[in-house]
Parts: sequence; C-alpha cells; structure tokens
Amino acid sequence: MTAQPNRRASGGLIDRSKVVRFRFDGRDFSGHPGDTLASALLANDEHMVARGFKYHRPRGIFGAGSEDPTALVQIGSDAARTDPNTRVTEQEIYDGLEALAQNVWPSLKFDVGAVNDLFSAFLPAGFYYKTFMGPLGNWMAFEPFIRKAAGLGKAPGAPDPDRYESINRHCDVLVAGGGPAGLMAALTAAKAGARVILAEETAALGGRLLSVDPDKVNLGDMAPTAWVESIAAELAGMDNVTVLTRTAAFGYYAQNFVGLWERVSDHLAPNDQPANLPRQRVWRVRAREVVLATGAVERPLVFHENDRPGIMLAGAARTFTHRYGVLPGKRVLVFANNDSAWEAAFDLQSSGARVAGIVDLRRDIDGGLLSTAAEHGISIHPGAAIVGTSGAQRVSGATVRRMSDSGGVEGPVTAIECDLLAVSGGWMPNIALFSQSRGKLVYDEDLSAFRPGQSWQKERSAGSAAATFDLDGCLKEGARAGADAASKAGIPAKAERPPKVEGAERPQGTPRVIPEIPSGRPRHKVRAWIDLQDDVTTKDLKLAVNEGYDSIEHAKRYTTSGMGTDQGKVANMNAFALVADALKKPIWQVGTTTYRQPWKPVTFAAMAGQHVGDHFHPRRVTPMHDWHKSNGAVFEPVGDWLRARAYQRPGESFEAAVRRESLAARESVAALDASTLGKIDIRGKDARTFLNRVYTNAWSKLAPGKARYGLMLGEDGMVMDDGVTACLADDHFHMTTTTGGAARVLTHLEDYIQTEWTDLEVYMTTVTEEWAVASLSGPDSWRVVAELCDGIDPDPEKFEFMSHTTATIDGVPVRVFRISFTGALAYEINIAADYGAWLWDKVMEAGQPYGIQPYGTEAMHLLRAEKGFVIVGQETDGTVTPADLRMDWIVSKAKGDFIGKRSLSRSDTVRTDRKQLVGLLTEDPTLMLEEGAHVIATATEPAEKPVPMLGHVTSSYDSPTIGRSIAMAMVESGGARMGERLWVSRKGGTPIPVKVTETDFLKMREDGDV
Amino acid sequence: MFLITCPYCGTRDQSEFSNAGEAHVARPANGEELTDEQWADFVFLRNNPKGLFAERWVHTAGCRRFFNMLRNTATDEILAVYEIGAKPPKVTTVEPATPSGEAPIGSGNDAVKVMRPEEPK
Amino acid sequence: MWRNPEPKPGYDAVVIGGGGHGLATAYYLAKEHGMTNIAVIEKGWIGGGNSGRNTTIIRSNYLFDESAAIYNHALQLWTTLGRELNYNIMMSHRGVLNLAHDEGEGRGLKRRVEANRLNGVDSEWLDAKQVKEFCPVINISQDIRYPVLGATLQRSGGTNRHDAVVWGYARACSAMGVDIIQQCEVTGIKTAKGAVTGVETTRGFIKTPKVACVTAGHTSVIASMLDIKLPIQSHPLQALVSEPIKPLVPCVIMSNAVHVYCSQSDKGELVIGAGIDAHTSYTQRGSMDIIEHQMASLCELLPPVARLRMMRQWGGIVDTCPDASPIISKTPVKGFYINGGWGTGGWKATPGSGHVFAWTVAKDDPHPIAAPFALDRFHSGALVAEHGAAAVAH
Amino acid sequence: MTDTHTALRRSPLAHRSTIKAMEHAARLSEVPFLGKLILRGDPAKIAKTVTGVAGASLPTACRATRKGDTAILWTGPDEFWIVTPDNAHAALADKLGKALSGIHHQVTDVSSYYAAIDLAGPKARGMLMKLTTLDMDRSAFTEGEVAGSNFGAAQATLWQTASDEEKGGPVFRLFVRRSMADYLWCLLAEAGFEWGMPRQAPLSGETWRLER
Ligand SMILES: Cc1cc2nc3c(=O)[nH]c(=O)nc-3n(C[C@H](O)[C@H](O)[C@H](O)COP(=O)(O)OP(=O)(O)OC[C@H]3O[C@@H](n4cnc5c(N)ncnc54)[C@H](O)[C@@H]3O)c2cc1C
Ligand SMILES: NC(=O)c1ccc[n+]([C@@H]2O[C@H](COP(=O)([O-])OP(=O)(O)OC[C@H]3O[C@@H](n4cnc5c(N)ncnc54)[C@H](O)[C@@H]3O)[C@@H](O)[C@H]2O)c1
Ligand SMILES: Cc1cc2nc3c(=O)[nH]c(=O)nc-3n(C[C@H](O)[C@H](O)[C@H](O)COP(=O)(O)O)c2cc1C
Ligand SMILES: [Zn+2]
Repeated sequence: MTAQPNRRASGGLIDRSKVVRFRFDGRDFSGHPGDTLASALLANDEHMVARGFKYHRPRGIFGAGSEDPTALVQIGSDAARTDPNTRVTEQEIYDGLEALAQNVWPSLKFDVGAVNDLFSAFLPAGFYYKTFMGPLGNWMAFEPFIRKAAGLGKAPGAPDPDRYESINRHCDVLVAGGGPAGLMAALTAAKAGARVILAEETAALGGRLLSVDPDKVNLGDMAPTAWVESIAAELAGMDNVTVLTRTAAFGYYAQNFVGLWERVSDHLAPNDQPANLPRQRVWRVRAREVVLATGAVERPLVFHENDRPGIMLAGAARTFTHRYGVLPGKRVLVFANNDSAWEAAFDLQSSGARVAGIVDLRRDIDGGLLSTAAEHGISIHPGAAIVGTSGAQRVSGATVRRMSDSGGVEGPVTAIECDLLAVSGGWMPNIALFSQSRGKLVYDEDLSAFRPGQSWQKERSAGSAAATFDLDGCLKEGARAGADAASKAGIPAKAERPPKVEGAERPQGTPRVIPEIPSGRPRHKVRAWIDLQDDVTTKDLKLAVNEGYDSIEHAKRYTTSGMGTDQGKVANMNAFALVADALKKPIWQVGTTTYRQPWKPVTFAAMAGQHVGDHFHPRRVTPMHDWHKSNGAVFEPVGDWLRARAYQRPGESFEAAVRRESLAARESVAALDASTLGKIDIRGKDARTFLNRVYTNAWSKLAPGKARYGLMLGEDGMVMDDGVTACLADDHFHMTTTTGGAARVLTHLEDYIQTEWTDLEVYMTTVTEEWAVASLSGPDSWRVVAELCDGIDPDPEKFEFMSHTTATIDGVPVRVFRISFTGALAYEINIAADYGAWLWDKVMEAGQPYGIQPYGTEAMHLLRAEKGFVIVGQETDGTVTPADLRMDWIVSKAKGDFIGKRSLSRSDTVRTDRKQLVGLLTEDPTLMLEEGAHVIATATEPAEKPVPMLGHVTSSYDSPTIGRSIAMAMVESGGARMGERLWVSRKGGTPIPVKVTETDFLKMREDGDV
Repeated sequence: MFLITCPYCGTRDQSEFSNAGEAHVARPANGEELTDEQWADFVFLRNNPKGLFAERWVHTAGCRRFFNMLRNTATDEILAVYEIGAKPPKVTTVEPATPSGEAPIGSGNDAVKVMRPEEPK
Repeated sequence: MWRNPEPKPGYDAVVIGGGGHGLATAYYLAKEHGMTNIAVIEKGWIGGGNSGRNTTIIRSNYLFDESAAIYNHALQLWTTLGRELNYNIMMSHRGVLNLAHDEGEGRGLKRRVEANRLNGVDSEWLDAKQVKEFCPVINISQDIRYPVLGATLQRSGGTNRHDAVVWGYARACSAMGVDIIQQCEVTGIKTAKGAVTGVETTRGFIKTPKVACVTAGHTSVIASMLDIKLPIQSHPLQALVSEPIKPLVPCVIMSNAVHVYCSQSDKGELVIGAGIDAHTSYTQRGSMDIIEHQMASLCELLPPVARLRMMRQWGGIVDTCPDASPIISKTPVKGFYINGGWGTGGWKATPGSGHVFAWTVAKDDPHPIAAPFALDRFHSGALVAEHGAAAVAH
Repeated sequence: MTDTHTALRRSPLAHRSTIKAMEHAARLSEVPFLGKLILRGDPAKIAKTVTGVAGASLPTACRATRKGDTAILWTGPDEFWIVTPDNAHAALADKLGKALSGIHHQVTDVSSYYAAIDLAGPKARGMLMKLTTLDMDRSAFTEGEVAGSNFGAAQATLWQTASDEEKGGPVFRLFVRRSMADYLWCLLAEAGFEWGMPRQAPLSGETWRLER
C-alpha cells in the first residue's frame, strides 16, 4: 500500500514537509504533523478502528472531533502512561505514537466477541434484568464473565508519572469556542478593553471555517485560514486576552464558574514534552460574562445498517478533506435531509472524490442545488431513502428506495456502490454548556432540535450554538455577543464590524427529520443504530417504551442510550425524537435527558491538579520536629499534625520504648512536645462570664496565676472538647484545647460571641503556634525546671498545682504551668515558637543528669490512662455526657446557664443505666484487652445473635507502672458495678473475665487495690 | 462554587467561607423552663425550605466574621448578605412553582429544562 | 412492566415518593398487610430521586445495635430480592472495605467489627497487607500522607443495580394492584380533627386516611405542609463515573479520612462518590471543588486511576439528620407517617426500610426495628449517633 | 531582648533558603523574625490612639498602611495586624496596651506564630493564581492590598508590598501559620516550576508507626 493514498496534494493545517510515524493495531503508518490519529488513518485508507460495545461489530470514524461516538483506542503500551478510550478524532499524532484497538480479542479485524452479533436478537435492551436471577448466587456466578466482557480500554497498571496543574483565573468575558462567532466575540470584547479568555477545544482556531473549501470562501478578501490567522494574531497582540487552544470548556457551574481542560502536551511525543509544563491543566475560570460559541453538531440519520465503518457525518468528511487534507473516500454516496449535505457533496466532488449520488429524504429540493448537482454530474435521488448497506469492515455500497406518501418506502431498489457514505440529518446547536448553566431550552420546529431559550446565568450563545447557521450571521452574532458581554461586565463595547463574506455555503434550510427511516423490512429485522457506542438501536428504544420505560429518563437508563463516553453528543436528539414518535407526543413534552458536566471526559489527574503526592495534604510539624526526627521518633498523624509517637533506640522494640519512656515520666523525668495543643488568648471584661457559659464548671473565682481544667459541651450536652485554661489577669485568659479540636473550638466560641452573646466584651485570638510547649513529667521534673528557669521556684511545695507564672531561660521569657496530664508531678514550659527547638535542646541538656527521656504520644496515652484521665475522641464519641464519664464534679450546679446544660436533664441523658466510664482489670494481669472490644455479661459468648453488649473498651495498655494491663471502658450502669465481674468478648476465643474498677489506677495502686 | 460577597471583605469564592446553618435561631435564655420538646426544637429542628432561606456563613479564610445571607435554595440564587443582628432585607425571588420546585409536567427531577411553547422567552 | 393509571378519587393509603423506599413500602403494604388499594405518587419519574443517583453501596456493618438491626434486616432481604421480584437487581456481594488511616480510626473500626460480630453482622479486620491482597489496586505504601493502616471487610456487602431495584419493585407493586402515579406532585395534605383526610396533587385531590411520606431530600418540604418541623437538612451530594474500563476494582472501597468511596459497575465505569456540600440546596448539583478534592484523594489511594477520565458527574439531594440515622416515625398528625432522613446512606436500607415502614403504616404502630428511629428521640436525647461509624455513610 | 537571643531562634523556614525562577521571573524567600501583633478593637474607638502609638493610620478594608518600618494590615472589621521589624513589637505592644487601657481591645503577639514568605517577580502573580481563587490580575490586586484566603490547603494572609512597576516587583508577602509554612513553600515552588523554580520536597515524618 502506498503511504497515505488518500492524502490530497495540498491544503489543510498539516505540514507535508515532515513525516510522522506511528503504529496502530500492530501495524505501522505515517502521517504529517497536524494530523489527528483519525485523519492519518483515513489518509492511509483505514476506516475501521474499533468494535462496538455489545455486539462487537466493526466501528469506524464517524465524526471529526469530540462528537465522535465510537472511534476509541488505547494510546500507549507503557503500563504507567497508557490512556484508554481515547478518541482518534482528537488524538494528534507524533513520532512513535502507539495506538491499540480495545475490547477486541485476538485482534481488531478478527474478534471472537463478534459472535455476540449473531445472538443480537437475544441481547435486547434490559436483557440483563430479565435473566440470571435464578437461584441464589446465580448472578454472582455470571457476574465475573459479564464484567470481563464489559468496559472498553484498560486502566494503567502503574502510578502516573506525569504532572498536572490547576489555575484560577478571573475574566470579564469568557468565550467558549474559537469558530467565527467566538473569534468575533473575543475580538470585540478584547478591543473594548475587557479581560478575555478564549477557549477552543481543538488544536486550532477557526472552527468550521477550517472545514470549508478555501478556494470558494472569502472573508474580507482573505481565505478563511488567513482571516483566522489575522484575528488570532490580533488577539495574541493584546495582553488583556488569553487564547487557549486544545482547551475545552467542560463544566459550567454556579455563578459563572467554568472549568476549562487544557491538554498541554498530549499531542507531543513523551520526549518532546516540555519538562517544565504539566501534561494537562484545569483552568478554574470565574467569568463576569460568558459567550457560548461552541458551534453545532451534525445529526446522524437513523436507517437500517447505518453503523458500518465508512459511514461518516458529511460535515466530518469535509473537515477531513479541508482541515487535514485527506479525502476520506473515493466514491462517495451522500445521504441527507437538508441543504448543507449537498454542499458537502459538491465540495467532495470538487476536491477529487466522485460522488456516486445524493439521496435526500426531501422531495422538494431547491433549484439552485439541483442545477449545481447537475453541473457536477451528480445523480440525485430526492424523496428517497437508503434502506440498507453492505460491506464487512468498510461500507461497500447502499441500497436506495423511494419514500412513499404513507411514510414507508416503495418502488425498485437501487444499489449504489460507494466506499464512503456521508450522512447528514441537519445541525443541532451545541447546547451542552448552556444546559449545564441551567438555561432553558426551546424546541425549534424548523430545526427539529433544541436551541438555547432562557438564560439562567450571565451567558449568551452566538453563532451556530444559537442556531444561526449562515457564516455572515455567525460573524455578526459573535460580534454582538462579545459587545453585549463586555458591556454587561462593565466595559462598554461596540460590535466589531465583521469581514465581508463571499462564497459562503448556504445554510442547511429546514431538514426533514424522520426518527427512523423506513427500510421496508419487517420490524424485527431492522437494525438501525441510535447510539453507536453503547450499541443502542431503534428496536431497543421502542422496546423500552413498549415495556413502559416511557419517560425519556427511563428509556435512557433501560437502553443506556447516551450513557457512553460521548454522552450521546450525536445520538441524543435522535433518541428523543424516536421516543417522542413512539409515544406520539411532541418532543418538547418528552424533553431531554440532563446535560451534566463534563462536556467531554476529563482526566481525574487534571481535576486533582498539583494537589497530589507531596502536596496532597499539609503535614503540620512543630518547631521541635527536626530533633524528633533525628532521635529515632516514629510518628503518627493526629489531625493534620505529625506527632512523635515514641522514640525508638537502635535495636529497641516499639513496646520497649514506650515502657522506658513512661517509666521515666513516673520515676525520674520525661519530656513531651506538647506544642500542638490548641491555644486561645481570651480578653475582655466579660471573659469570665464567657468562660462560665462555655465550660461546664465555674470560673468566677479563678485567680490570676491559677489554672483550671474545663469540659466543653455542645448544645446537645455531649462532651466536645477539654483543656486547661489559665487566668493571666482578671480580664485575660489563656485557653488550651485538644490538638484536633483547636480550629473547631475557636469557631464555636466565635460563633457565640459574634452571633449570640453580642453584648459580651470579649476578644479571642488564636495563639496555638505562638507557643512551643515542652511538658515535663516525673518526680525530677521540678529540678529540671529549677535548673532551666530563672525567676521561679518550681519546688512543688511552693509552686502550687494548677498555677502558673512567668520566668526566663537565659533571658528568654517563658510561661511555666504546673499542670499534669500524667498524674505525676509535671510542668509545662511555653516559649515563643521561634525558640522552640532551642528550648527542647535546653530541656534535654538540663535533664541529662536525671536521665531525662523524650516521650511520645503513645506513652502519653498510657500515662494519662494510668491516672484515669480521658481523651476526648477516645473515651468519648459524641454520645457521652460528663456524667457518663462519671465527672459530675465538673458540672457546676450553682452557676447559671452554660452551653449544653439543658440537654443534660433530658429524659435520656438522666438515665442511670447509661454507659459510664469505668476501669477494667483483667483477672489475668498479663492479658491485654483489645481496644474496641465489647463487654458482655456472660462467661461464654451466647451462640445466638445479637449478643447483648454492655459497652466497649475505650483504652487499653500494658502499664509498667501498675505492673499489669489496665483498661478503661464505657459500660452500662458502670458506676454501679464496681467490683463486678464481667467479660470482654473476643473473636475466636473465650471471653476474658474482668473486674470493674475505678479509673484512677495510680490511686488504686497506692491504696493497694491493684 | 458560589461567589459570596462578604459584607466586610467584598466578593470572594465560596471556598473561603464556611456555612454555619440557619440564621435567626435565637438561643433560648430560659432553657431550664423549657420542656424537652421545646429544647429539642432549638437544638435539632431547623427550617429547611425549598425557596427563600436565611442562613449564616462565616468568612473562615478571610475576616473570620459571621454574617447572614438570603439564598433561594431551589435555585441557589444569592439575594442578599447582611450583618448579624440586622433584619433580613426585603427581596424578590422566583419561588418554586410547586412545593418541590418542579413543574408538574416535565421530564424529570431537574425538570423545567425545556420551555413549553407558550412560555415567554 | 408497571401500569400508568389515572389516579382514583381515593385510596386506603397513599405513599408519597416513588423512590426505592416508597415503592418498597407499597410493595410490603400490599404483600404483607394486604393493602392493595393504595397509590404511590411520584412528582417526576419513579427512581428519579436519590434512588436513581446513588453509588449503590450496600453494607450493614453499623456500630449501634439499632442500626445493625435495620441494615442487616435489609441485607437479608437484598440477597433474595431479585428472585422474589423476578427481576435481576444484579445484587453483587463483592465485599466492602472501610479503610483506616490512623490509630483513632483503627480503634473506631475495630470497635465496629466487634460490635458487628456480636450483632451477627459479618465483618472482619484486615491489616494493610491483607487489604492489598483483597484489592490489589489500593496503594498501601507507608510513605503517603494517609497510609492505609488496615480495613474492615464485610464480605456480604457489595453493590446492586439501582434502577433495576426501582423497576422490579414497581412491576411487582403494579401486579398486586398498587397504582403508581408518575408526573403527579403532592402539593398539600388535608386534615380534619388532627387526622389526615387526603392529599392535594397536581392531578387533583386524592382522599386517603393514611399518608406515608418517603420523599428523601424533600421530606421537610412535605412535612412543612402540616407545619411539622424536622431535624433534617437537605444537602447536595455528588457522584461521578469514569469512562468504562476493564475490571480494575473488585470490591467497594471506602475511606473516611480521604473521603473516597469507589466501586466498579458491571458496565465497567468506576462509580465514585464525592463529598457533601456544607450548605443546603435543592438544586441537585454541587460544587466543582468537591469533585477536585475527591479526585486528588482517589489518585492518592488508587494511583493507577489518575489517567482515567471522569465521564459524568451529578448531584442528589440528601436529607441529613443530626445523628446520621433515619427517621421512621408516626407524627403528631394521625395517619401521617414519615420515612426519611436517610441522608447519604439509605440505599442499602431500601428493602428493610420499606418492610418495617409498611408495618408501621399498616398497624399504626412502629415495627420493633423501626421504633428506635422515631422522631421523639430528639426530645429524649436517645439518638442513634452513627457519625463516628459512618462519617462517609454510604 | 538582647542580640544574643537572636542566635537561639529558628524561624519557621530556617531549613529553606531563597529559591529563584529563571531570569528573575520569581523569587521565593522567607522574611524571618518580623514582629507581628494582632490588634482587635472597634476602629471607631481605637483608631486615633493606634495611629498615635504606631504612626501608621488604621487602614480601610483589605488595605495596609505604613509608617516607616511599621505596617498595619486590615484583616477584619475589628482585627488588624501590626507588622514591625524584629524585636520592635514587644515595646509597641506594651505602649498600645497602655494607651488603649480602658478601651475594649486585645493585643496579641503572634511573631512566632506566623511565617512570612516573600514572593517577588513578574511571574509571582502567575504562581499565586495556581494556589488561590483571589483575582491576582494586576488590575485587580494592587500594591497595599491585603486579603485573607486559601492558598492550596493553607489559610494565609496575602499582602502586596511592592508595586508591579518596582524593580523586582511585584512583591507579595504571605503570612502563614508556621506549621503550614513548609507546605506552602513547597506548593509555591511547584507553582514556579514552570518558570524554572527548583522543586522542594516537603518536610515529613520519615517513619510512621501505625499499628500497635
Ligand atoms: C450521590 C449519592 C450517593 C449515594 N450513595 C449511597 C450509597 O452508596 N449507599 C447507600 O446506601 N445510599 C446512598 N445514597 C443515599 C440513597 O440514595 C438514599 O438514601 C435513598 O436512595 C433514598 O431513597 P428514597 O426512596 O427514600 O428516596 P428517593 O429515591 O429520592 O425518592 C423520593 C421520591 O420522592 C419524590 N417526591 C418528592 N417530593 C414529592 C412530592 N411533593 N410529590 C410526589 N413525589 C415527591 C421524588 O421525586 C423522589 O422520586 C446516596 C445518595 C446520593 C445522592
Ligand atoms: N451550512 C449549514 O447549515 C451550517 C450549519 C452549522 C454550521 N455552519 C457553519 O459553521 C460555522 C459556525 O460558526 P460558529 O463559530 O458558530 O461555530 P464553529 O463550529 O465554527 O466553532 C465552534 C468551535 O467551538 C469549539 N468548541 C465546541 N465545544 C467547545 C467547548 N466545550 N470548549 C471549547 N471549544 C469548544 C469547536 O471546536 C469549534 O472550533 C459557520 O461558518 C456556519 O456557517 C453551517
Ligand atoms: C450506579 C450508577 C452508574 C451510572 N453509570 C453511568 C454511565 O455509565 N453512563 C452515564 O452516562 N451515566 C451514568 N450514571 C449517571 C446517570 O446518567 C445520571 O447522571 C444519574 O442517574 C443522575 O441523573 P441526572 O443526571 O439525570 O440528574 C450512573 C449513575 C449511577 C447511580
Ligand atoms: Zn470577610
């Protein structure tokens, strides 16, 4: 085969001086820069590129752009960089491009799956629903086979090495579509000084101007491409304009937020892709005004055997001819219902093809067209229909019959040979984005299609997107739309004068739409496709309606029409028409299915943008982080924070490290990085009143220099957060919150101050990270503090528990709190975070004589459990009141109202048999309970389910200090069960007997109770 | 994403804000005197109209102020923003044609996609 | 096939809402309580609400006994529903993974596994390696921001075909004489002496002593016709599908921390649930940034999917309750019953919900499984707070 | 405080050094140890006093004012940032506290809390556009403008300190909480990658220990 036998001698946006080599389906081909895979394959006379979803029938190239329903291939065989379901009409070729046929086995041309076609009678719409029910499990037996057969291409097998990015942009006017209408709109708005973004989904500006015969059409004395270039150049010269090609507007969201998807380097060989640029970008555009100039989509004709490769939209055939310099067929039969297809026929004829005939459903054809046809020597068949086609993997001919008055066909059958069947059912405005923006559609009887009606957002449609089909009209309307948009955006503008148009084709006129073109065959023998991708035929849709799925939405879902990767761009209108016909209802009453984002499929990775991998979610670290890292810390995520969990020495197990750390915190001294705790500076004369209202306990008498533990509830009475708050001055407090609760608590407090108690004079400012905090625990902790700090006597006899003071370390101010979360003697040193790392070094140095150990969150959890302190979020789960924690002492009865108070006296919250926090000691001290395990009342687990559960283990540790395992649990009526024997169930073992105890294990040990 | 005009900072993307639920729900000062039912009304029950709704937002990433907004929840049309404590301004909006907001005929839930021939454009 | 009758002047009961729950309610009213002179009234097309737009994740591994009871009741019914309806609902028990990414989550999930076991709900804990074996596409590397610590697995959980369930119930209802009336919107509810007497609709007044409201996102709207205020907020919830690909994801994957849930349909698309918008809305669409976060999370968790493409995204209106549990309840108005508040996770309950609600409506007395979900729990405080267990409640 | 203390401090991004994109397109650097105060109060009541003490007048919404080395940024209707040179803030806070005594207000030292990152150069706007939904066009965001917003997943306050016309301009300063500074730094560097800025690997924990 000669290389590119269908390549025309000249014309098109391709560079004939360079040859590009690529592979498809295991065979080598060549094309030129500027070619899409589709145009290059057609240049090589390859029409068949895929097989149908269901019946595996041969599928060819049907459109020339994003509207193509079926010409899908897999790009690339590299496991990490392979792209399934790529439309050959959109993929540009590059040297070394490899494309594979998908959903075929063993090969595209010989595919075993094609036997499905023989059984097509048994695979009607919805057949899955009617079969495989059988006895239980039957579907599960069939499902794996169905699943394997389903799906099109294959997902990559390895992580994606490419980069993606999203960018925010604001503009006055966003123009979607770079055809004549869009160009005039952009030019007008830009010249008025508006900030303009023009997005065009293909590689070049110009739209359908690139698909017309440049020898025939002139704009302002320029060939169409020259005119487009001149406008492009003008736009490029203005810095208030951004022109984006290979960029589709894919989603129109609320308030003129429009997503654009730019394929930055998909058209380049991997080695040629600029290393500094992402593979794809999402532009998140907020536009004051939008012009939708997205053109029109050509409509297929629905006739018997309309699915063979070589059957192509007439407009697409012209696009291949002029935009890409490829003649998609040598002997072309045209099947039409409107004037524009006649133009296509003349065009193809003068471009070197032989037109074997024009078959038109209409009987009355415009005289001008008839005489032009005669000039070209084209035989015409008005008032006739194609009733069948032939050809195995490429159309080889069609049969034609005259339409009868009764809507059927009659008379002799004429067979016409062809290698390309160009079809046109008229043009449909591309209303996808308009609909996404929630604009209302109107059904246009002349057009037999929907077009934009009432706008909802700040947009307007122009050109063929607004059903204006003549070039002059498109240019003018584009200019007007640009002027209107700019003006509404606050930049007064006047429509630019469009170029004078010469030689433009005639618009389509009024197409004669017949939902299903008669073929004179028995109904059950007709196979006319509506949706070429999902293999939906007219029979399927009619069956759906007959079976009662008569809402268009039901019909869609039952047949899956319009549910493929093209979302029915060319199929939907025909489906609506057919369903309306079957229901004998006007189309507007049947309506449309919903146009949803995206306009065309957008990669997940582009949506994710740069916010993946390293940048997926922040890791918050404290000022001491480096020290932790270089001292054997293993970390755990706590909210957004990384916290040191334990510091493992070489050769030491995690468990051993935790024991060592916790023992140090009890027996000598250990230090915890507590910087992550939330901190809020609260100031104002009503600060006390405020604290009284947000905590359960009383704050009126807390003196400056003192601190107090507080519990915060939601209005539902459930524990929400806790922490220590210190009084700095009568009107000034320093509140701490849990690490995870910091932001939530501040918002909660601001909410009350700003919206509820607006009379209170209180200001709050977060100081969480102003302070780095080292928490020292253990009998020697005061000695370390004494060593470190000047201006304070930390002797526990003198520096009272729950008090605080300022001091200095080497002259640097610190605030020292004597508070304890471990039950041991403990101090917290707060220092400005810039000094945090230094403080930590100082602490370690000063503590060395006492054998100071850093301790992590795991030891911290253990230590507080030894003392019976709760962790909000571990002991609590949003269903726990202070009483449930048996912390009634913290709920003030004397003071007035506080958040959540009233909820504590609801009939359910006052129940005495609620779950309450208790300690659990296993009878076998070496056994450790599983956190989350449930407490039951019987020594053996009843076989019958459900097994009544009394509660669950919230915390469980192996405590070196207590010398055994300890646990806490929420247990029904727990407080009344002290000393009781209960059992903790476990999977696959006998329940573990436990004794219910108080939670302060340290005290119990002191008292000899453990 | 909505475009929200913070009464203090001006117009910003929704991502800077957090929704804070229904507006004008006053916290009862006399909680202790209320029945469980009346108290539950304050804690849990909310208006959830399809149509005009007064709600609170907070400019989380900006000025951290709470403010009120009137929005039509049937269309997401934002009609007004106003300060906490202020009365909702008078606004006009197209209320849903039927309780659920959809025309009684039409092709589905998101109906009224298609204009009827007699409808003015 | 179901009939499309004209509404009769009156029925013994009217079910408002032709979603899965409404049709199931009618089905069990007819089948188990002999109430066949009833109608299901649907403002649009049946299954056009959340039933037609959910990610069909089915599981019953809820934390609290009350929830386990109802969701497991549903799961039992699901397993045989296809045969019962003689319609293939494509019930696929392919397993549901709930991933844990940190200790707190792990603790919560383990508590759930144990509770499930004692409640007779199949559920097990997998460590990261076992997760990988069960679902090889999941990234269990320890270097990522949210490494996978482990997961719970409910093997009997899975997915089914949402439309088929709706259609199957509708056919069966219709066959028993239930009138399914589409394109008919309830616009008001008439009462006399504190009891329901009928419903106003866009196709006229229909007399009935019993009205069962099963309208998901629109529950508050219907309730407000009787001046009943509910603890329900209606939020947009989105989902999306990828282009169809060959089998990649063998089970259902759910992760609270990174907010992902994903499965693959029998047609080949990845069906992916996105997050809820924080504001209320009835527009059946949500914000793009929710989808963007969703995609970033998915790419982290399932790295090979990054190059796949989003084919379609859509939104539903979910009716969320403060305790993330539904309301199945009688109301202060005699003859008016509510089944709603299922929020982001009611699909899985469809048959169970319909079954116990039918009892409640027929007998004017809550089914024992439904009793804990009555409205008065908000007064007493006896909530069924499934938040912790179901931050992503699908 | 004496100078010796300075040596003891570590700024949030001390582990990073200035990075640049090619041909002066953009430059990313930390401005360590600025004094930062958050001042809260009703502007109508505090304006005069504050101007008297700080020199600069209280700015109007979304703007900054400057007097010498001291700048005041509007961050909310009753919330301002006062940015001073290193070590100047403590004395200023004292003075403000005294001068405002009797008027409901709050002065909070947040010098250590927030990192300051300067982003300068002609591509600075392009980089910021990748991170924030603010309109970063030069016609929309100008010198002296201040806005709190999200930058990726980090909340930060953005302030344009030098005009586009200035040599090396425009210059933006971002105040971000110190624990997020490294995240933001790396995300900014990634945004500048297109113009030759070197990529930065974020801080991490090295090891996780998840299972008990
Ligand atoms: C995106 C998304 C994903 C989800 N994923 C899952 C999941 O994976 N697993 C899971 O278990 N759940 C999931 N859910 C939740 C689940 O879809 C719902 O809980 C469930 O489908 C509710 O069923 P329903 O029959 O009550 O409601 P619907 O199906 O919404 O039915 C209610 C019907 O009432 C009709 N109606 C409303 N007002 C009126 C009126 N005035 N007159 C007449 N008719 C009226 C509506 O048109 C609608 O058809 C998801 C939901 C969404 C939106
Ligand atoms: N003879 C006829 O009946 C007939 C019918 C239709 C169109 N036409 C001709 O077609 C031309 C119409 O001009 P026009 O400017 O309205 O349309 P156009 O088709 O020339 O241009 C539309 C452009 O929008 C792009 N586009 C579509 N969807 C997009 C999206 N989501 N994002 C970004 N880009 C998108 C397309 O790639 C195309 O380049 C005129 O020349 C007209 O005469 C003729
Ligand atoms: C489980 C599931 C799978 C779906 N698969 C597809 C699909 O393959 N193709 C498609 O176009 N839409 C698919 N959809 C989305 C529907 O087309 C539709 O968007 C959804 O039902 C919501 O309805 P609406 O968009 O008409 O409002 C699917 C929806 C669900 C719930
Ligand atoms: Zn603001």
